[in-house]
Amino acid sequence: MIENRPVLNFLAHLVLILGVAIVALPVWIAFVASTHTATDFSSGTIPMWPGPHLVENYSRMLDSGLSTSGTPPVGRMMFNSMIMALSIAIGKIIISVLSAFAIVYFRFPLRNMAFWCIFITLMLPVEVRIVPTFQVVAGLGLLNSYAGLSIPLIASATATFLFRQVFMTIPDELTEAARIDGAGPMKFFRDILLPLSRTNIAALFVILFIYGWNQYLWPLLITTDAQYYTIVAGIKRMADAVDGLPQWHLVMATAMLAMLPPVAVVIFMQRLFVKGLVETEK
Amino acid sequence: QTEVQWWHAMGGELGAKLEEIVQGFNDSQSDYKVVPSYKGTYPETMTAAIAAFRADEQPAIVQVFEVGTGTMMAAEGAIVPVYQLMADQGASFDPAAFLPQVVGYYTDTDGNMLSMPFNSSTPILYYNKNVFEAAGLDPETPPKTWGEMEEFSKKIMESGAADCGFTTGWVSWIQTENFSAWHNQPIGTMENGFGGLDARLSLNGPVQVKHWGNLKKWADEGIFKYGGPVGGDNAPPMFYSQDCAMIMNSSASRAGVIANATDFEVGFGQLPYYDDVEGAPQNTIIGGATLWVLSGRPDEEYAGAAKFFEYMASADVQADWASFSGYLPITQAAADQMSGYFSENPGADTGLNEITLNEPTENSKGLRFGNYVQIRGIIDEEFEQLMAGSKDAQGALDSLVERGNAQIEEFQAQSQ
Amino acid sequence: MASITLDNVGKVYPDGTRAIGGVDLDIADGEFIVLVGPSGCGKSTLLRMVAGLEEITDGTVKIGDRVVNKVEPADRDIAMVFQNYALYPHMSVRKNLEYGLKNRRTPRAEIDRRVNEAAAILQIGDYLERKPRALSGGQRQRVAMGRAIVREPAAFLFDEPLSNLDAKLRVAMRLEIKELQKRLRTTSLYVTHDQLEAMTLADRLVVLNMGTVEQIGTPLEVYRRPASAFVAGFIGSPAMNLISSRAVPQLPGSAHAGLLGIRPEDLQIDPAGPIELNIGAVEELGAQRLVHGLVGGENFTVAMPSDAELGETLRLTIPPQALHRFDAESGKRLD
Amino acid sequence: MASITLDNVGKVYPDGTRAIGGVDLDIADGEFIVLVGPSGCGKSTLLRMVAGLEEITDGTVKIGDRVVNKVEPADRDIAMVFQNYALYPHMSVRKNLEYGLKNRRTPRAEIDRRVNEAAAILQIGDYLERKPRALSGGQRQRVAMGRAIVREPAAFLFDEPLSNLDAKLRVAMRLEIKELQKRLRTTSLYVTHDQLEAMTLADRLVVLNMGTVEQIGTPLEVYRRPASAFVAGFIGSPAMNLISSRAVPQLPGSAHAGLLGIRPEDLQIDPAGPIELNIGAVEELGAQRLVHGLVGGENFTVAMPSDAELGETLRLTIPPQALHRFDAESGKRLD
Amino acid sequence: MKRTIFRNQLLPWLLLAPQLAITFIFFIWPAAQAVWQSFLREDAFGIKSTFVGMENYLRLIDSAEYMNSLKVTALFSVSVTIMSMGTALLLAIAVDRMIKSTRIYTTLLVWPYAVAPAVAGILWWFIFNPTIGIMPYILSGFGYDWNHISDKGDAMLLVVIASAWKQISYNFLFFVAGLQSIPPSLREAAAIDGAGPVKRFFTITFPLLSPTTFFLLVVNIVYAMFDTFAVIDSTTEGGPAQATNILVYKVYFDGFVGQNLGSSGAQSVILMGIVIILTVIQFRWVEKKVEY
Ligand SMILES: Nc1ncnc2c1ncn2[C@@H]1O[C@H](COP(=O)(O)OP(=O)(O)OP(=O)(O)O)[C@@H](O)[C@H]1O
Ligand SMILES: Nc1ncnc2c1ncn2[C@@H]1O[C@H](COP(=O)(O)OP(=O)(O)OP(=O)(O)O)[C@@H](O)[C@H]1O
Ligand SMILES: O=P(O)(O)OC[C@H](O)CO
Ligand SMILES: [Mg+2]
Ligand SMILES: [Mg+2]
Repeated sequence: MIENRPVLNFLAHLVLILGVAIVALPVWIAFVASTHTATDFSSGTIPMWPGPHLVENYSRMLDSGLSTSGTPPVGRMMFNSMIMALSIAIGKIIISVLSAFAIVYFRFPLRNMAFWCIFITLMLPVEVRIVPTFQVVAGLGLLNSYAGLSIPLIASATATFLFRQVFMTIPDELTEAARIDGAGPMKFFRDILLPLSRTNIAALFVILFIYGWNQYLWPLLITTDAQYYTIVAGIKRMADAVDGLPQWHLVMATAMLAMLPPVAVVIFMQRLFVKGLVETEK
Repeated sequence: QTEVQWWHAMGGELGAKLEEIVQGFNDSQSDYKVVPSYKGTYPETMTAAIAAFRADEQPAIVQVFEVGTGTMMAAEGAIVPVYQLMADQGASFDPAAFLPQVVGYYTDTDGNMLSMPFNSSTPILYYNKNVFEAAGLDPETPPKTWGEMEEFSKKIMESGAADCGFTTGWVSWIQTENFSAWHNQPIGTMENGFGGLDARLSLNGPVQVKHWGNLKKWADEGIFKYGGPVGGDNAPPMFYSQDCAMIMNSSASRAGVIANATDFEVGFGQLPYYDDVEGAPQNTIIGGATLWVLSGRPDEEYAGAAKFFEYMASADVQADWASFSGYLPITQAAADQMSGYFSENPGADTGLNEITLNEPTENSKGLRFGNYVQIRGIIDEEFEQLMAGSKDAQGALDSLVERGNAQIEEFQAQSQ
Repeated sequence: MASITLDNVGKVYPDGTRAIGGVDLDIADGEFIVLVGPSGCGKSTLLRMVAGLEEITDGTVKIGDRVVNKVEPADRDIAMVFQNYALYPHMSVRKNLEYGLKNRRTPRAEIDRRVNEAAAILQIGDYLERKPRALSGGQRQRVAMGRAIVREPAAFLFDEPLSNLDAKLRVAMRLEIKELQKRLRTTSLYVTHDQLEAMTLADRLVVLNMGTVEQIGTPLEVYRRPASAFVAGFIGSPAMNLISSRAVPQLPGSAHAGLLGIRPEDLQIDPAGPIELNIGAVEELGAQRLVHGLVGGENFTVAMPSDAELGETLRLTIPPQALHRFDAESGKRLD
Repeated sequence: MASITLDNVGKVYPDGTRAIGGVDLDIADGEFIVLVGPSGCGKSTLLRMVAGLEEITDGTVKIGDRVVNKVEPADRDIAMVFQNYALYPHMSVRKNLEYGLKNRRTPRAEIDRRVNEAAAILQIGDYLERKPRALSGGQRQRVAMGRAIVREPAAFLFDEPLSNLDAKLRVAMRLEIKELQKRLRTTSLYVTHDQLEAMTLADRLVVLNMGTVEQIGTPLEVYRRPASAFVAGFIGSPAMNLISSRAVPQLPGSAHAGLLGIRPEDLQIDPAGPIELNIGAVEELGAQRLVHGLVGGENFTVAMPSDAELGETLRLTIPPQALHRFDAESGKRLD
Repeated sequence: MKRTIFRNQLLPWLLLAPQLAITFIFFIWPAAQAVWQSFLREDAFGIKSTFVGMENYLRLIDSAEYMNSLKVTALFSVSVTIMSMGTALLLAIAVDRMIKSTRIYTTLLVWPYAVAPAVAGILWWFIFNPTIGIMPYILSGFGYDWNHISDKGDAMLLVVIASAWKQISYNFLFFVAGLQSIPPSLREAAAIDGAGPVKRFFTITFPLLSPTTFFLLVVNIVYAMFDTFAVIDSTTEGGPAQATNILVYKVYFDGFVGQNLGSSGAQSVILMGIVIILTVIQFRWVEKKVEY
């Protein structure tokens, strides 16, 4: 510590506490709302403390949901989200680690072209080419399927670059030692490279899981069968009420449930999360 | 058992009722199972169906609101006209059984009915009797003219009975299209588009300009509160929470109103009119939706659809649906069957009375333009420009006509 | 075990850098050869060509009687110890030692025998189950050696294996390697840029400069009769003074224009000596004292016992046999 | 310029680590003090307490006559040279030099004068407009010195300022710092873990071990009469032999149980000498030869001229005054 | 570049195959389709189509709505970037002063990163709901009549808040990392050089943070331009009166809702251009940063 100025320290704490409060405010309100009944809102004053209907609201949403909004039970949607998030995360990792291996450890004709092909995906976010991508996926008959939810999203320049970065930092000597020890490329990949990238893979997994879970536009478009709705895409349908009051207490319960898995991942795997975040952006 | 997919836009109470009706059909036979799925608002449902059609994943049946008719009609090859479907499947189908206002709206120039009427509505006025009473108004007398609307609203607000006078669902449908018909003003040229693809909008007439101008003025005074685009999702909550004393909305909002307006008594009235406009009130036009059959599905599904349509057109189903929802009875038989209901439920026939108030004129028999779904969006936008104060009524409506016509031209070009 | 023969070996990197230009070298069976030279002179390149990690662009490399130019590293029967040890960080020490043997499908019993033996030799038996990161620098270095030993190869290759250790440990490990070499007598090629290490370890020293051999010889040969001014300046610490003969015309042999080499410790104080040093800085090292200054305008250092008396200038003499003479142009030794 | 006085200064880090335990030190005005000791012994901590970068948890620090315990670094009138130089990377060299003066609202003309003067002294005038990243390691080091000089402070503090340079440059910069100190005569406190640097630079040396002072004295005092076995082992290279007196009962004074310290270069070959060395490894360093072996079962090193004859064993003698004796327990010197 | 490589020629292609296949099928091919589509006029059901050359582009340039969308996007991105980066920087500076409580605060601040933009949108939509939301209630206490349904400014503010809120944690983490990567000795040197905390921040810390700041600037703009689709869709749907109709939303809306594939295609192509420019800037900078 260079200066010991209590005022500055106090100010810093103040700023942080305010920051935490601002950040938490919406979620607190959502949580409070999810523990009341619908009529508690229309009565004019908004409740600021949790009410007694937590279990009732959540269990109702988990097993039956809001059928009038055309969505299946939230439990089902969470299951779909989970499948999508896992497939995306695992799929991205697998294909990226393989391609990074190819790019870093081999020299072959058109290597640069392959690299650019992958790079270019960075420049084509799904939102931008949404209409034709939808048509391609439809043409392949992948609408309303888990494959359709995940496969088109698993190409990943970022993950490939990350692994490339990681592999670049693995000392040449290690590869050389392995070669002298008689390991061929796939053996090297399996025995040395993968185990060494373990924490990077885990960190990346955390980030990609969140990415997959939070997908919105894509599932919204390619699922027309409610059985495949994901929770993040489904929640908006619930908030749109027709000729009635939105069931805010239930919508907020769903919002809480939609946040739960990714937020839990961030909180409980903070170290991996931060690592993954920082790395994927390098 | 053949599954027949039906995409619809009936949320809330209506959705629940719809599922009940479908259940009735599914239970009545064992060859077909109709699977209804709620796809959001009318525009969302329609665009989802079109996207699905392009992806070859279309449902057999889709519910399309009345203003999508122009687009659907022009989509030869994408649809199976209902008259043809019924004929092919040998199902009984008698267009003459439907109300003339309904038949007229969904029939092509050759006199063939292209879609299956299901839920037709018309806008009416709902008001809060308790608030009226508290404000010293007669709870049994809704305002008749826009002048009274303003006057009553002010009273209500001054007395503190409510914060606002009125709100409305569907600015496009109610305050623009129906408003025009109700005052016998043209929505567009060539019989509001019924005359052919060359028709153009003419919504920027002096009467419409005056009305939009007033709405803006009232909004500024707090008398009127805007409830959002499309159906105006935020309008009903303002009425239910007794913020606003009156709401203009689809007759089919009745089910929702009854379910949600638990703390007060609701009255029904006809839409207000300007008494200085000649010919007003004329008649309202129908809204709601019909069921379209999309091509490209296996034949059994069409057989199922035909069967289902027979069931849906039956007087029992229609009467049940109409009395629950507030939709109009669309067949004569259903209307007859409901007379008892109407006498027991005063005000339930407000909508029916409105559409049949006078013999429809060229201006009041409906509208038919291509890309009208997009034009609906433009209406909302221009109205919002007006509300935000970025345009005056004349400017907003002029721009609405200009942009709307561009859509119509685009549609014409696309269809050639 | 085997001899290693380099015949006019050269290396041009794909980018055009000529790293090695024609090196001939015969390494006898069991000999310990140290390659020494400044950074970038091509030591690693040469070693890696022998290992098979770098393509050989000119000449031939033989291990034993076999030309290995096209043989994969795994098939050359060599083992290598890397500067950063290159231990597999995710494997225990035991797994590290076993990996090469397993890949060669050595029978289990044989693997165990060799691992235990190596562990005993290197005294790493206690931490066979640890991961490398739980080891100190010196222990890691030992494991790296162990990984080479278990392979029982025809030759060991070392690339600056001690340069990651601190000074104390480096001295200790240097002694251990010397010990080990005495015991195993495996042909070894050892790269370092540290001249002290080179001197103390080598049977023969190869001094490399810019990709070519400057001198090959035993450490003492190289120290006593450096073949060039480069070698003279590189081997020995504090470094040999190299001054032009014009700066000290008084000295014998300074008639020829050329470079004179004088080791700081070869000078003696002599009031009548031919060399006059203007004293600049004096550094007390405890056992000795380094006196820096100018002779005939050129930097000059003298090492002397720390109790010598110093004034402003110092007169020094040097035994004639301690004087080295080099050609001014080529830098080659002149006798 | 000012004296610096440390009175029973101690430091406990917030996590409970006791880094410094009661150090007394008087630094005279203009004196150059070097703090030396192994890694982690608390050198930086002590320096940073003087600088005001670390809270002083015990005792007092005075600069001149002022107790500075609670004074902010900016107000202590000191300048510091950091190990990584800590040059502001986004400012030109000139801006780097000016920064401290500007913050103190020194008049423009005065700033220019001082910057130019420092630039001249340090020969950095040519790259005043460059950013630090466009400088070599040695040049950066100079700029860091310059930044301290322009401030004309009461004292300089250096924290291993040379340890990021390569060996050759380190020697050169060492000489330069010595030169500069001679010229400016500013009170200095210099931290290093390199004993050579310590020996050559210090007016007085402070040897730290685990947070406490082992010895304070001139370099030669410390070398010749190390106050403890720790100092004896730390200062001098090759390191002093430290063997238990039981290993060489023949030596005078080995009657007391204790540690005997013998510098490798103090031994002489003498067939009748009292010490018998079983030769293990021999290292040829050119000018001398290190003979490692065992004496009475303990490791022992002897430095000798490289022409001496060696057998299996060697008998050695040592002048009595060259023998250091330390208490076995405390390690303190015994005379 | 690796010094050591394997020599196989077929194996790398096998390894790359899955990635390349997916890239080609789902990225490059649709992107090419977008380009092709941008030259066509097609009816909603995709039954008839005609080649119209540059017409779709010309219309866009001519269209007040598109120009409006450009302006809205610019305003939106800049506001989100400033709001979230500003808040995050403040928090990061505060945390950087902490010795013990860093972890706790960090944990309490980072989790919103995991909240889906769509959910963030819903949360704020609820909080600002004119009928039952808490904020309008509070604001009306200050005499402000909040209504994002008809007021363009309110609507913009709402989507900016929702988008910025979610992004604070991201920026915070990077700012903290940026601050921590500034060698402490630099700040110590500045302290010895007589600079107080505020001066030190502006003359040393902030300039040295500039690589991080610039990186975040680009990332945040990209985020605001593309990843906030869900925020818009779950709240204002571009309204009122297109006041929040950012470019990505318009591509989607004109394509899927407006059924004008030609125009949507042309907009896609323009957006790809923008992304390419941003990516190039970002990568240029990353290279520069290494030099620092
Ligand atoms: N892969 C490469 N491509 C091009 N040039 C290279 C490559 N590797 C090394 N060089 C160059 O070849 C020369 C010799 O390099 P080498 O690594 O053999 O030196 P070295 O003697 O081992 O140096 P050091 O003591 O620093 O390890 C250097 O000039 C180096 O820059
Ligand atoms: N901020 C800190 N918190 C806790 N302990 C610390 C802190 N800084 C240093 N220490 C501990 O205090 C002791 C002295 O550290 P210091 O940095 O002064 O050593 P040093 O002599 O400068 O070592 P080096 O030569 O490696 O720089 C060490 O044991 C170190 O681990
Ligand atoms: O809400 P509905 O079903 O009455 O329909 C209203 C309008 O007709 C939609 O265009
Ligand atoms: Mg090398
Ligand atoms: Mg230190």
